[in-house]
Amino acid sequence: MPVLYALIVATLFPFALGPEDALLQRIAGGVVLVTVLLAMLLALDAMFRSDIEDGSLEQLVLAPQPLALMLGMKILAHWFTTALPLIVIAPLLAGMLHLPVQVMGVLMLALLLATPMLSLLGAVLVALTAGTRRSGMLLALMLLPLCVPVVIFAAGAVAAAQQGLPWVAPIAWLGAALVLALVLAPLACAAALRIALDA
Amino acid sequence: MSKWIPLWLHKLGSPPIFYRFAGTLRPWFLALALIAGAIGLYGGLVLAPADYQQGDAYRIIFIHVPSAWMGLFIYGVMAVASFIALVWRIKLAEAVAMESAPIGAAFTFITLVTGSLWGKPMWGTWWTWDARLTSELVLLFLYLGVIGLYHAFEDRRQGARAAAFLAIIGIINVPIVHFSVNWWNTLHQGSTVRILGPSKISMDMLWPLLTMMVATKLYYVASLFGRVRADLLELEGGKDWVRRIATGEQATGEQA
Amino acid sequence: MTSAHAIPLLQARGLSFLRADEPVFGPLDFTLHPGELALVEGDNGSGKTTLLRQLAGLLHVDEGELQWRGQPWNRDACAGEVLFLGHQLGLKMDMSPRENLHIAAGLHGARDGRDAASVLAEVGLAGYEDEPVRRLSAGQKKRAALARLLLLPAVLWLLDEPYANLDRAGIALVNRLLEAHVAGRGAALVTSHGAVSFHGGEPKRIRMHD
Amino acid sequence: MSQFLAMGGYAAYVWPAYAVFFLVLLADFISPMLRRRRNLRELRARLARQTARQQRTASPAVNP
Repeated sequence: MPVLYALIVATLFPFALGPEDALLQRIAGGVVLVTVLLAMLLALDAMFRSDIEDGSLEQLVLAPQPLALMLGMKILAHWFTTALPLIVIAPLLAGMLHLPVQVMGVLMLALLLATPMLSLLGAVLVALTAGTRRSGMLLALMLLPLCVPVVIFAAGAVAAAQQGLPWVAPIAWLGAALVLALVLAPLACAAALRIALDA
Repeated sequence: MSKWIPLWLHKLGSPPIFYRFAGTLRPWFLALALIAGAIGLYGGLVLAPADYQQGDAYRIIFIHVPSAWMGLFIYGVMAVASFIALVWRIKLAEAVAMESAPIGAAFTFITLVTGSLWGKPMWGTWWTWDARLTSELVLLFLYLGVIGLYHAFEDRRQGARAAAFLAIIGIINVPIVHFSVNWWNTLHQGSTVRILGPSKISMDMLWPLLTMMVATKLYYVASLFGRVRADLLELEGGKDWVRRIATGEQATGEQA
Repeated sequence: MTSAHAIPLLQARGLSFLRADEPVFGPLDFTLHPGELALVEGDNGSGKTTLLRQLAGLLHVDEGELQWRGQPWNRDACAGEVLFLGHQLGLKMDMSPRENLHIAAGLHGARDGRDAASVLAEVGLAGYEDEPVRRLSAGQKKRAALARLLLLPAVLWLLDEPYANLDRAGIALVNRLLEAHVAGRGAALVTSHGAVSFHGGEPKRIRMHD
Repeated sequence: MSQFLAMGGYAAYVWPAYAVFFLVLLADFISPMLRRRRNLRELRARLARQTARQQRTASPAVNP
């Protein structure tokens, strides 16, 4: 479902901007990144929704296991089911927009580092909205400030590679941030969930 | 340390005590804010000379810079109050955090609009993706997220706690955003125009600016007190002291 | 029935819950020893579910005191010893009862000598072990959730309306489970509107309204 | 005075900026006062309803 959404969005860009190779080539990296981000946002809302509705989230919270660890596993599963398919079709999207083949590797690397960040950050916010009814728009509003740095560095790496500049620094920043998020986000997610469910 | 902080907070944090305390202080803060504001604006709009480069357009600085400073300052206050609210579950801290958010959002909004009105004659454009402007925009979104999350919950205290958590995440995010936007600007070689360059600011311009900064701070306290008072009446609707205020004010006539 | 001087499993003093400063219930005082069953009685909206969620640790304790085995209640002390069964059954609809039990046992551990197949047979779901829960009837879903009680090694059961959706045989099943649990020095708090025919001695009664 | 209002030709930018500043802060200051008034009015109405209910339940006992 997110894959289809990403495909549709990426297809619309050439129609809106004209099929001019040079222009598409210049924006391809950014378009693919933003498209992937939006597609992930679409699926984010559902991360805990069904677990709240059928009561299995309560059972998870009450289980005698570290909640952060279990939520970390849930986030990992969510990343596998939504982000990984998007990464798999990313070369296709980039190809449609004529991204140079040499840059493709950097794009994939940036996506591999940026999408788990988005899953982790998104999970914390989704946990915060667990006690509310509908949260789609609110989630987007809350996620935007948090994903600005991720988008900047991921797209920055691709842009730098495209201009023939060194692209390792932004990738390294992304990697460092990801390591930090891997440790902290599940803990924050557990705390947020307890607040939102009022435990 | 860990003992007396909650004790002291609990005492002043008692809603009826704070309600009276804020009620008596609020007019004073407002009066001082208006006086300082009048002095600052007189100094800024009348006494200070026109800038040799920017002419009179620079006079927007006297509201733009204090507002920008307040946007950040209030976010800091909100984050501290949020932390206290989450750790010690103090109702007043929740009210302070949640009622700070709209004021902070108002100042951030003012910053963006006045910055835009200043930028048009100076840069020739209403908006530029400059590091400071972009950070300010992100700050506005952070405020809106906090306000939105607070109102998304049916239970107000639960909403306050969730939004307080978001505020704390946000304050970690602010420097990261600023850093990344700076880096992004160097990468894309965007506009390097600076309104406030490293140039020295003359004394005639500096003192009105500082006075305005004091005025906005005083105004913040006055506005916050008013908001928290309204909030406490709402939160404590079932309590006796609120009922007494409700029935008492009917006799003496309504006054804010 | 039980020795009065033994440390109670659960003790509440002046326990109440406030929502927007309006009391939902309480103040309540009660004790629960191992081997005791307590019925929580009250009308709709009297806070029975809220009480159970609070005791499970899903809601915070603002006013009053709650002790677990003589110590102030905390989440880690009673984790794994409390089993909560609420209105929502906590079953994954796309999985079979067997898979659902495997998940629960993975999180909580299982009682010695019990496995998913045997407890499912005991609650009357023999032959439905591998059917997706989605395709079971409401009563069968309830039974699949009740199977958790048999499989997991919890001391205190918090059962919110365990009789809902069950037929006569199902109600008898719940009573049988409760009797066996209490006989094995377990304890349970049960909310219910209807009369309960319970043969393991007179249950305690906790009234939400006085 | 008119020279002051002209702001060296930048009046179209300076005065709107100040107008926004004052209008936004005015709205910010007035909204909690209105909210407080409304809440007190609602609370009074609720208290009045409560006493009315009590009188209604009390009256049949006096006058059976």
